[in-house]
Amino acid sequence: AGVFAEEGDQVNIAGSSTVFPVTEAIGSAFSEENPTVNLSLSKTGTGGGFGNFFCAGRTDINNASRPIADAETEQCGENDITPIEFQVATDALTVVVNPEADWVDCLTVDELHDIWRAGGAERWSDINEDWPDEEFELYGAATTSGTFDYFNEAVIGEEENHRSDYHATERDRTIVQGVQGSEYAIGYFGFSYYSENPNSIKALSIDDDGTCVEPSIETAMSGEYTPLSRPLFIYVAKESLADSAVRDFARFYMERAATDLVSEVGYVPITEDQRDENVAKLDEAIAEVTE
Amino acid sequence: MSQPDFSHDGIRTARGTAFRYLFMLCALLSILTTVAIVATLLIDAVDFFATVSPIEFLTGTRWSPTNDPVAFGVLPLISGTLIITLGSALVALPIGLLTAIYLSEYASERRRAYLKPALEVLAGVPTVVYGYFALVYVTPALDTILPLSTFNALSASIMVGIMIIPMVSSISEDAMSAVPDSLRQASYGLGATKFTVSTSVVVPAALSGIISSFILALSRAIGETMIVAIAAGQTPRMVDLTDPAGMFLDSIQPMTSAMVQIGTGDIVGQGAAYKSLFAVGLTLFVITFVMNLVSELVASRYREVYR
Amino acid sequence: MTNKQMTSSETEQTDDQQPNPTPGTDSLADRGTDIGVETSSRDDPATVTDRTIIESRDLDVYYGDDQALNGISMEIPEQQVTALIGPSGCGKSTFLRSINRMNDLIDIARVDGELFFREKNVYDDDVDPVALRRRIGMVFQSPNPFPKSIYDNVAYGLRVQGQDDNLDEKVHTALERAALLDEVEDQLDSSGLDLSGGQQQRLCIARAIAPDPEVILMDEPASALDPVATSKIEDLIEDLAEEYTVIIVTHNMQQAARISDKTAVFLTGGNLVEFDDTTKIFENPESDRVEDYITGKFG
Amino acid sequence: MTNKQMTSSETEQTDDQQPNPTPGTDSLADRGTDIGVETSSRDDPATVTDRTIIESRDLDVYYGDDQALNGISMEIPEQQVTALIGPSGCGKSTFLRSINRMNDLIDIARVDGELFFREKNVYDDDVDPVALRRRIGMVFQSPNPFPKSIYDNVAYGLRVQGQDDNLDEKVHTALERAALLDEVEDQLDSSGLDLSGGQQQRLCIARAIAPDPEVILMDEPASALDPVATSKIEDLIEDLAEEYTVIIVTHNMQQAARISDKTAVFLTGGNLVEFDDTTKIFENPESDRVEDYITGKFG
Amino acid sequence: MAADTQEASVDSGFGQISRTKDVAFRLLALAATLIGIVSLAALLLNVAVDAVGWLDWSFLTNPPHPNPNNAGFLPAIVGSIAIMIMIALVTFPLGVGAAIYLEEYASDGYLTRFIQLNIANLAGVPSVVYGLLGLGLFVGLFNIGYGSVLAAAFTVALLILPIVIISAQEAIRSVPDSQRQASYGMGATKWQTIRNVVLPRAMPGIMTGTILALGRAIGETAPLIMIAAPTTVFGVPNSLLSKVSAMPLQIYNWASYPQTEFQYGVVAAGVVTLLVILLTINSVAIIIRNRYQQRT
Ligand SMILES: Nc1ncnc2c1ncn2[C@@H]1O[C@H](COP(=O)(O)OP(=O)(O)OP(=O)(O)O)[C@@H](O)[C@H]1O
Ligand SMILES: Nc1ncnc2c1ncn2[C@@H]1O[C@H](COP(=O)(O)OP(=O)(O)OP(=O)(O)O)[C@@H](O)[C@H]1O
Ligand SMILES: [Mg+2]
Ligand SMILES: [Mg+2]
Ligand SMILES: O=P([O-])([O-])[O-]
Repeated sequence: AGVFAEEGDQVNIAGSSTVFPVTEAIGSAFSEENPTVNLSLSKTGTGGGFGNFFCAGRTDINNASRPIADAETEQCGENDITPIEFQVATDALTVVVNPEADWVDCLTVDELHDIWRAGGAERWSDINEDWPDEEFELYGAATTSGTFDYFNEAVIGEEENHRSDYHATERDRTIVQGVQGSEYAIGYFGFSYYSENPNSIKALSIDDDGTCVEPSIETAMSGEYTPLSRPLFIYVAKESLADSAVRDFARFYMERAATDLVSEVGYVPITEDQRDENVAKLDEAIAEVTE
Repeated sequence: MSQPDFSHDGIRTARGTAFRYLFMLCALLSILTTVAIVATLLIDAVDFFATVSPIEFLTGTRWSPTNDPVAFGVLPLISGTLIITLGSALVALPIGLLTAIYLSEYASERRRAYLKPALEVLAGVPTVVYGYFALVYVTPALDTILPLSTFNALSASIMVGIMIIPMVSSISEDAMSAVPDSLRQASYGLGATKFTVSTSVVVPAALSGIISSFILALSRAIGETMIVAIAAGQTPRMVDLTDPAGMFLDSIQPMTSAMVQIGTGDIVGQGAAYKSLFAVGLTLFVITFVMNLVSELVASRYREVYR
Repeated sequence: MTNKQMTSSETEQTDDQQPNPTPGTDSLADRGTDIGVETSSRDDPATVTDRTIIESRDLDVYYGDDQALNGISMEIPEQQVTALIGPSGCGKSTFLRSINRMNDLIDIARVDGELFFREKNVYDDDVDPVALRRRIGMVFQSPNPFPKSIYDNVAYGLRVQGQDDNLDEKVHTALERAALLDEVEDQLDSSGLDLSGGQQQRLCIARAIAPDPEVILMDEPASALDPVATSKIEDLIEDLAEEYTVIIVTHNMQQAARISDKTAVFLTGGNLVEFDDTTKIFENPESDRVEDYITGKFG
Repeated sequence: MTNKQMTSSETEQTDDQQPNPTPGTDSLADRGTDIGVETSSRDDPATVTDRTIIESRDLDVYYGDDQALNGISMEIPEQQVTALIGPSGCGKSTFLRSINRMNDLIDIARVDGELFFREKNVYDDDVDPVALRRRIGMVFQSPNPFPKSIYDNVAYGLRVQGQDDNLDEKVHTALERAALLDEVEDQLDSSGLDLSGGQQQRLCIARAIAPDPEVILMDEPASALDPVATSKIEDLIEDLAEEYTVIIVTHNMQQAARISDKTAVFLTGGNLVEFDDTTKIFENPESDRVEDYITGKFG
Repeated sequence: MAADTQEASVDSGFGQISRTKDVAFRLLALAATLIGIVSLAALLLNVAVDAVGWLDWSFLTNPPHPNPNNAGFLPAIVGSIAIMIMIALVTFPLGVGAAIYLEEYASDGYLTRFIQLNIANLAGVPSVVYGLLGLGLFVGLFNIGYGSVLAAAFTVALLILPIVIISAQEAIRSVPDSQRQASYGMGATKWQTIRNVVLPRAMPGIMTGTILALGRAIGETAPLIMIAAPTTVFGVPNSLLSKVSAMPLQIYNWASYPQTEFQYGVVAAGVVTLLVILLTINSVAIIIRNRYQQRT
């Protein structure tokens, strides 16, 4: 930028808070091997990352918990940024309640829909008469997050709006604390935030087609946990691959995404086949820009 | 006899002038800073007000910059700021004033020598640390006796209050120390006790200094960011002033906290949602600027009284 | 007229502040007139009681390690004006402040010996200095009204002492006695700070007498005032002595001679050198040093 | 001895500071001896040049709207000691500061009229006050050494003026001339603040003479010192006048009489009332007011 | 002595006036004085206890990591120090220059009073607003990169500049005028006087004020957030345009991590580290002040 041309050993990343722990773990490992590379990582939500940083040419890589949207591709194109998509993990979007909420263990997708749509239920008893006559305290993802987009699409649908009177935040920890602090709270976020706090919050099973399936790495991997299991991505700007630091980091990322590093932070690692596919895609892009 | 030569030395004069203007430039930088602040805020705020009418902004009671239907009423944020200011005032003003009285009227020289710096440590602790204290220690502790939300105005107010105590106490104490001893003597001579001397002579005589300290401290509370961003929550709601419990026990969202939320990337750039950051910033700037100005004017009055 | 000239050698002595008393040859009585003492008319025995209201016995006062008063013993008569004179730093103010225990407020001050107010030693443990001060008013060197209204200034002591019945009446009476009422009657609500220096000092006197004390202590009450204001204050002091006991510190010997019945002369080192009727002190002092001091040889 | 007594009426006059001169009957010459003037031995014509180094013509100085000097005209001779005396506030310091344009540093000060230094008007536009001050040294009322080493204090002016060749030698010479070298020779590196008051003042004199000015201005250089230190400074001043022109403001008439060749008497209102040989001023002044002032009638 | 008739009333008249209010008020005022200090001490004790076991060498030398046991503070520490050095380089000359102008050059006119009032006001502008200024000016207009060392340093420098100016002015004002007079009397120019007399004497005071202001700077978070400083940085900054993290920012970020170990361990360790560094900075300032305490 400007007169101070950026040095080659800088890799800038922004985007999804869901993917953040994966990238952080891999970034940490990378920087221990490459201490001279200055790797920066921002948690801005998938949309915030694309809109404010990646497609504006300010970052090299964007974390994403949903595929890039058409409008975003267009914005990138205007700035001559070519996003390349790599799936790096699978997540189980998890709906959580307070551990004291012993009346509920499983919700159907319709019930979820009713709780989270604009103008829907206000109280637990609106869903089920046996449940307490208490207002929901709702914690969810901010509108810039991929989590919001994914949940909105999978649960609310096109015709209706996600409600807006809830604690909306990019800081998932806030949701953990909020739900933990109130008996009548309900919230949703990426599986990892649940897997780190299994005692302070309770994950609900989701009933899509008659059976309640609990969120877990296994059910997500096997595809049983629907409709809330989802792929997680990173997008690399093809132009940035001209930079050796970005190249090295992207290669490193692809290798490590298939390892325990990912499951340790609570997600499903990609398979070795997916990894090979990613590496091939990456090498091809690198070859193009380094000609 | 030939006249002596006292003519100006060109280099010396030029150097003197150069330094003069160099230093003047440094001083003018402060004015430039103010201009830059106003300009940055105004340029984007004007953009914002092209899409959202100032009236809607200033009178609207719903703040929902991204969720459909979007709404840009700043009042919920102002009411959140108000709560924090009120709460911290309840903590800091009485404690700060009593502290000032203690330091100026009761404490011995020696005791004051270590109490004052100790108090000033309070103002030096980074606010992010206070925010963390509020969230991790104060809220859980208060939660055992009050039905408190995880994010609430109460712990945030208490922490903001503790942080601004030294502002109230040291400025008030300066004003009290400026009260001439002859007035105290006059009062003691009439058979007054120390309590009477403090409350009926010293405090009234130092009143403008005390008020100035109050305004300045409240202005600081209004602008405080990290404590509320961490501990007060992100719920922009109109606060019901008739319901003190609801005011303090639940989550709110002051202006500064909303700015941080937008700033951390929760909102995608360019649109009105993002520009609203500057409109809120401008509102905050105007409020605190006016308060600082008033405080400065009030203070200059007390400085004149006993000179 | 030759005796009006000060020689250069005397100038030098004055500079060095080293008194070198030379016994004069004139008669002391003559000199009394010489220095223009207009002795007070108040030593007419009919208006003077002889009861002692304050008595100090062997009073020492120390500031830290420095002794400011050295074995002061004196009996101050009721309803008379007693003047304390002496060179700067000799302890006049210190003595005055030890009467109503204002010295208590100075951390490093320490008092030895006894001081009786109506035969009660005010330094006894059971004496509350606050209660003591309520019976002894005090007026200071420069006028120090509170930044409050004239009314509130005078009412202050009354309120502090819980005498707040008939406040209006008492305030008016005090202002009247302090010869200030006529000048401020229409502006009781305006600030005491808006008055002239002389008026401010009379306001402070009104404030001191409003709670009806028995003794009024005055520490150079006119030294910050111009001659006109000073003479008003002097008249007032003479009037006050009809009801109150007045003890006044002054630097101005003419003032002491004019207004007091008794005069105490303190000299450097905190010693009381002579205490007697004012006429006696100014016309025929016992001590050479007092004579020197009064005739302006040093100080 | 009777003329040593100050009458009360005189005391009063002194309080009011309103001089009321009474023509004396004694011979003025007699009184000269009477006030103990030991007239300077330096008026031996052999050591005194008669060239004028500084001349003021109708000099007025104002501070804002207040006039501090009123039409001062005087010619100050080279290589002599000229004393400026007069009561407080009469403008002595103001006159001194207008010689080296130190008044320029006071925002509200304004100068009218002319002041010549070796026939050049120092208030001409082409005069750089910095250059002027390099030829006129100045010593102040209380010693004000910089918080630097003794050496650096003396070297300060040399460095500032770019005369930094042979620094060591010049510093030593200056200290020697200021009669300080013997006392500080071994501690040139220690702070100037560690010296006694008298030594500090001699250090300031050394600092002033180090860059070899032509005139030395001294504004009550001994008023903050004890008698022993003062007498050392006085000796020094007499020595300095062998090489420099010294202009000294003093409050102490004996000092003026002892050390100066010429004396200028300023009186209240910023007027120069009399300027003449010191012997003449102290033994036989023209003006009654000067006589009154010198004999201590007021001021 | 006569006067025996009044004796009864005399003794009763000197009895104890009620001091309940007096004593109660004194205790209340003392309690008020201590309440802030004591509660802060309690919180500090809590955080120190929580930090035990977390604050170790590897914490100080590792990069951040999602696993609390591996999480480290190094990039944030280095980032804070880098920002601080830059701030010092910017604010010291500007602050001292402005103070010299106001104290030594400016006459007491409207402009001077306006500048003075303006500085006092700037000292009270909320830090989050300075963040917006940095965002608009340094990130936007001058385009020196979001969250870069330079953008962060310039933004926070503007924030503490008024504090530096005000304390430098106080230090300069405390130089006795007799010293200036002496210098001018020697034929020194204004600049020579300032450089050789005023500044050396005022320097300890200026340093103390500047260092204390840097202490304030090191704790600032909101302006960094506003200029989009990254959440996490691995590796230390290698140029002025490198993205930078800072201690308070990293603490703020860790406070949002899912694991409780972050809340009651890693964050506590970060807080203790930050406070220790802050305390060190402030003690340096106090040592300078005491060492050069001026003789007058
Ligand atoms: N608060 C104090 N602390 C220490 N020393 C004091 C204090 N007040 C007075 N002194 C000392 O005690 C001595 C007597 O002081 P005092 O004020 O009584 O003198 P004074 O006769 O009233 O003098 P003046 O006429 O100047 O008012 C002096 O040497 C003075 O320096
Ligand atoms: N900086 C100033 N600003 C305003 N007025 C001043 C200033 N300096 C002196 N004056 C006034 O000018 C008059 C002459 O002052 P100056 O200092 O020259 O008197 P002086 O003869 O030296 O008196 P002293 O013997 O007390 O030093 C005085 O009335 C004084 O108040
Ligand atoms: Mg006294
Ligand atoms: Mg003078
Ligand atoms: O932060 P997100 O993963 O929800 O975009």
